[in-house]
Amino acid sequence: MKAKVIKKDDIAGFLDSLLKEYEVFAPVKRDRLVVFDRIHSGKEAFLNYTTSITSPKEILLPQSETLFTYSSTDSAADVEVPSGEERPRLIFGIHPCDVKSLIFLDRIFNEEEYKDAYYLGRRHAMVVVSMGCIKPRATCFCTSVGGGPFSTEGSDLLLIDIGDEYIVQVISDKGEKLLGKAHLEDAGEDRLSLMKRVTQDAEASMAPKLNIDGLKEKLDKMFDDPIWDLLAEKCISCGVCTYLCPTCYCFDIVDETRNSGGERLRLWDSCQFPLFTLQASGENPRPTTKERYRQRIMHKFSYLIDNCGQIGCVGCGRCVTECPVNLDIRQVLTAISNR
Amino acid sequence: MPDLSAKIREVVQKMLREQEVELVIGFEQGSMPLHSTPCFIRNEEDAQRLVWNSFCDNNLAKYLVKRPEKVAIVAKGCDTRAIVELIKEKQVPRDQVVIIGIPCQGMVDRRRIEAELELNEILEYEEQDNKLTLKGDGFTKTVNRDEYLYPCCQACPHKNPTTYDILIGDMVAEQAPDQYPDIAEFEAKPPEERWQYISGEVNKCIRCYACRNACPLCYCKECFVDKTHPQWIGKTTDTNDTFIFHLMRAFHLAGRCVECGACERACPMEVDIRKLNRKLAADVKELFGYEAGTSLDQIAPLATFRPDDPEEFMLGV
Amino acid sequence: MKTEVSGWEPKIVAFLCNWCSYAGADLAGVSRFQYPANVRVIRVPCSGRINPFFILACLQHGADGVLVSGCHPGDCHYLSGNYSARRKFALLKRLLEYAGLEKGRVEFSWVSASEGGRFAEVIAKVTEMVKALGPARKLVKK
Amino acid sequence: MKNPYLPTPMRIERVVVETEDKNIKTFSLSFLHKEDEANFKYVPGQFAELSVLGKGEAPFGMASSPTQTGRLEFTVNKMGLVTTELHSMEPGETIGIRGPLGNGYPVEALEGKDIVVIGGGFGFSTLRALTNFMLDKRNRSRFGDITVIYGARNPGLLLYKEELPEWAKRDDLQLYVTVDRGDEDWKGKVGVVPVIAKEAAPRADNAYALVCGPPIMIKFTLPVVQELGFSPERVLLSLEMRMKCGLGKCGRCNIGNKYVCRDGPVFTLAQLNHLPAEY
Repeated sequence: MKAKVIKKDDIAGFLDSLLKEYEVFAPVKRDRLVVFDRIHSGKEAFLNYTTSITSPKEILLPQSETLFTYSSTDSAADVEVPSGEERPRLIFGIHPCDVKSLIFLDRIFNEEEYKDAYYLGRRHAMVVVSMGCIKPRATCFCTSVGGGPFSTEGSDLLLIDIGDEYIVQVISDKGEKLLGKAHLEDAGEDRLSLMKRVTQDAEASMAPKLNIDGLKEKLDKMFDDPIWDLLAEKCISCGVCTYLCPTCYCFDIVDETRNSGGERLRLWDSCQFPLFTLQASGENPRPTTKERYRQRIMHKFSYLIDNCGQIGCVGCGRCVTECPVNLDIRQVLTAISNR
Repeated sequence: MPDLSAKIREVVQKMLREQEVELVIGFEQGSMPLHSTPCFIRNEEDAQRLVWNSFCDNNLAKYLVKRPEKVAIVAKGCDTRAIVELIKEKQVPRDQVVIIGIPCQGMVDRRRIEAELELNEILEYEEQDNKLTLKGDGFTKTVNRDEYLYPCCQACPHKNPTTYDILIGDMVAEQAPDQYPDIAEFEAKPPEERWQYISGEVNKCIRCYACRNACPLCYCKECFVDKTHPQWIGKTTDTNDTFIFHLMRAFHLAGRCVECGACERACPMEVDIRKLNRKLAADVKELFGYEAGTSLDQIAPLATFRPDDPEEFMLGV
Repeated sequence: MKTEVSGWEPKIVAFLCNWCSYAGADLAGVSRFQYPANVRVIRVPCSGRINPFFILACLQHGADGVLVSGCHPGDCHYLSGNYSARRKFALLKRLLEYAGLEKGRVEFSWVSASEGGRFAEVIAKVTEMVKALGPARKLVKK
Repeated sequence: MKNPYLPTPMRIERVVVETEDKNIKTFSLSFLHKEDEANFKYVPGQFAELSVLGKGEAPFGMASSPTQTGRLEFTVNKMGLVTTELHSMEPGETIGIRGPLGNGYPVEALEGKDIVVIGGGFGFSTLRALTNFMLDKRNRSRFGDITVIYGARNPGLLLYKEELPEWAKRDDLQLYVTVDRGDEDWKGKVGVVPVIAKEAAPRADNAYALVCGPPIMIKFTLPVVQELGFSPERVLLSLEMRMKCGLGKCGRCNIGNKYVCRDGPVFTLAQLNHLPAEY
């Protein structure tokens, strides 16, 4: 694998050159929080972060998006689908767990039987420049769910912080092309051995792996297990875990009218909201936190394996750190495995 | 802060042993440093899990609504205030709940500590008296807990339980009644600046409704935001819709908000939610002389009136 | 911040209680009192019927101002509807203005069935205030 | 690939008020554009999302048989936002449609078999579509004996009142119409569907039973059909659940790892026995 090197001081300039060709999304600081947003200048990018509060899924799957607009609510009228993005998108400084979530979403929205034009409009030609995690948080568990702090899967370039410089690992042709005009120096032996030390230290600092072997087989026998009553007891049915989760993709479709016309929107939704499954008759097949929390875990760790061969968790730890009642998915998975 | 964990366990064990209640809601050690988490205790042995420390910040009254069984609850000042309101609103029968009141010395704002430490992650902590010792990879830091209390705790005039059946720990000195200086200060700014500030805050909102769901007084079966028929506000993160969501969320809590700060702590986006709640609390106190959750007898301010209520706001022609 | 748009006339929604203010409006008409034609009247059974969302929905969907008017204290057809409403309105008005909504966008008044002249004056005053503020910009859904 | 979220316009041609309480109406629709009709190929048991711009969408099974060309029929119970709006609409107005969605009844597997249709209340609409499909003169010979058991809570709630007498006259269809509670004018059977099904006792060898109705009816009918000798593989149920996309993506209508909208709504009892008992 080719490896180049770039000075930290040169990153802003590198981003500025990318901005000429791409719509660039990068971590930025808003008050105390780091979120992903579109940047218009290389200086906006804030790379010295651990985990962004919201996940970069919103770049591919906005919290609300217009499916189509209409100038009149008469259904005979023509509806208009918003035109796609003009410039290809580039995500910069995304951590490997979040990159894994992009691959996850691809298997949902870009599969043989269902190709989502809205999603693909944003995803196709997208370039991913990721950044290895030299300081994984204690709540990170990517290695327990098939990822790793320096995983290259899904990236075109991977940056690794070695102090004043980043090693730039070239993963794909797209990545190679991206570096084309940047004329970066080769990393060289010394830097590579420094990188090796940095990555080994980071990997060693990861919290012990969760013992969740055979989780799916367990779950498949546990739908009626009384443990669900206890696991979900403190859940308050808010949407924090699902909205911050990089793989939660469930959505709602609603209409909004303005003047004589309006639009049909696709919005994030959450399986933790009672309204998610409430029927017009008043009947709700998932009436309490027990059924809703069970659905979340089952969907992520069993149903998704059956339906698209992957689990719905990348181990980013957002739901762990942000749950208002400290309902920790790591503890839940462990409790299930110990059942 | 005195460690009352042992005393709480003792009381709870006795209650369960004597079958006084079926369930006790309290706090146990959380899964991360600087976290405690709600726990549900149904038998004597499990009572060992109960703890009391500077991180018991959830308002447990949230879990009392529509419970079938008789419950005991570990309650700080603000939890008891919420319980009082829930009792008055007939959500919790008084004889179905045993309140284990605990005088509170304020809870610690872990986000503020974490923000100050930047990337130095706290991996372990110890609490002794008023000192918190924080340990991480290559650092140890000791801070005074009282300097890191949540904003709502700093202003809290009701640290002691406003009602209780059992009291654990010694009553603490209450500070002077809240004069809402932050609200007065904000109000002194030009309207446009206030508008811009609140617009900026609501723009952070992702409509996850954690503020609503963490609130002990938000128990409506169907929330106004979920209504489709009529649909009062749009469901996107459009600034105006979100602005109205926050205005009306606060308004629905007028005279009911016990200022526990659960909404703000639950918010992952750190929206300044209490800016609105506290305005209403200040107005309710000024106009109607009511402070939520402080009395079981006083009628809720929006459930009553006086013929001579202030009406200086009415259009004079 | 005043924005006087040439030829612009404000749209004002007036929620009038059936028993007093609506009758007052009627009397103003019968008595041929002149008042600005900017008001769209919505008759409600009582000022106590007003859900704050009615007011916010008006502002969101094109009203430049909102007036709520009911019976004078003590005169409520339902005895205490306006008393309860008064507490709600006091808090709501303060909250909206605190959040930065201009004073004068949302107003409350008492007008009895016999106060046709007063009704005309209230409408004139509200219209004048909203005109001075210019078209609504805040909370308006685009 | 066609954008699956775009509704196709249809004109309301006829509205029939089905029930005395006027809460259920059947809408007869025609495509505004001929090419859309050609693209809308469906089998009985499939459903579509009806769309009212400004209000939203709601899923309904096609109540008409695909053998009837030029018209799609939907029986709509007035319940929520979209259905209330639909109920206020009149012939000549336009609505949108997305579909066909779901799997539908396994028509080919049913060929050569005796068919027992058991429906209750509002759930009868797609069974009516299937029955008309089988009764079509081009299809009738492909199926064995047909028994239809249909019940409603009272006579006023029976659907398809124009059609039932036509069916009753036929000699190639055994029809049992029943109500839970009759009135002065009701001359037919009185009794809940499972009881009538037991009385009718259709033969189970070489037969399929198709069941759709309210949960309480299903609960008591399943033991009856199994007692009559229908194996779980030969009992078909059509399920309902809150849906949005109809494409297996929005995530709300699953039972276990199956989506009612995409993998269903028709499941065999054998399939359901392998799925969790709750959603």
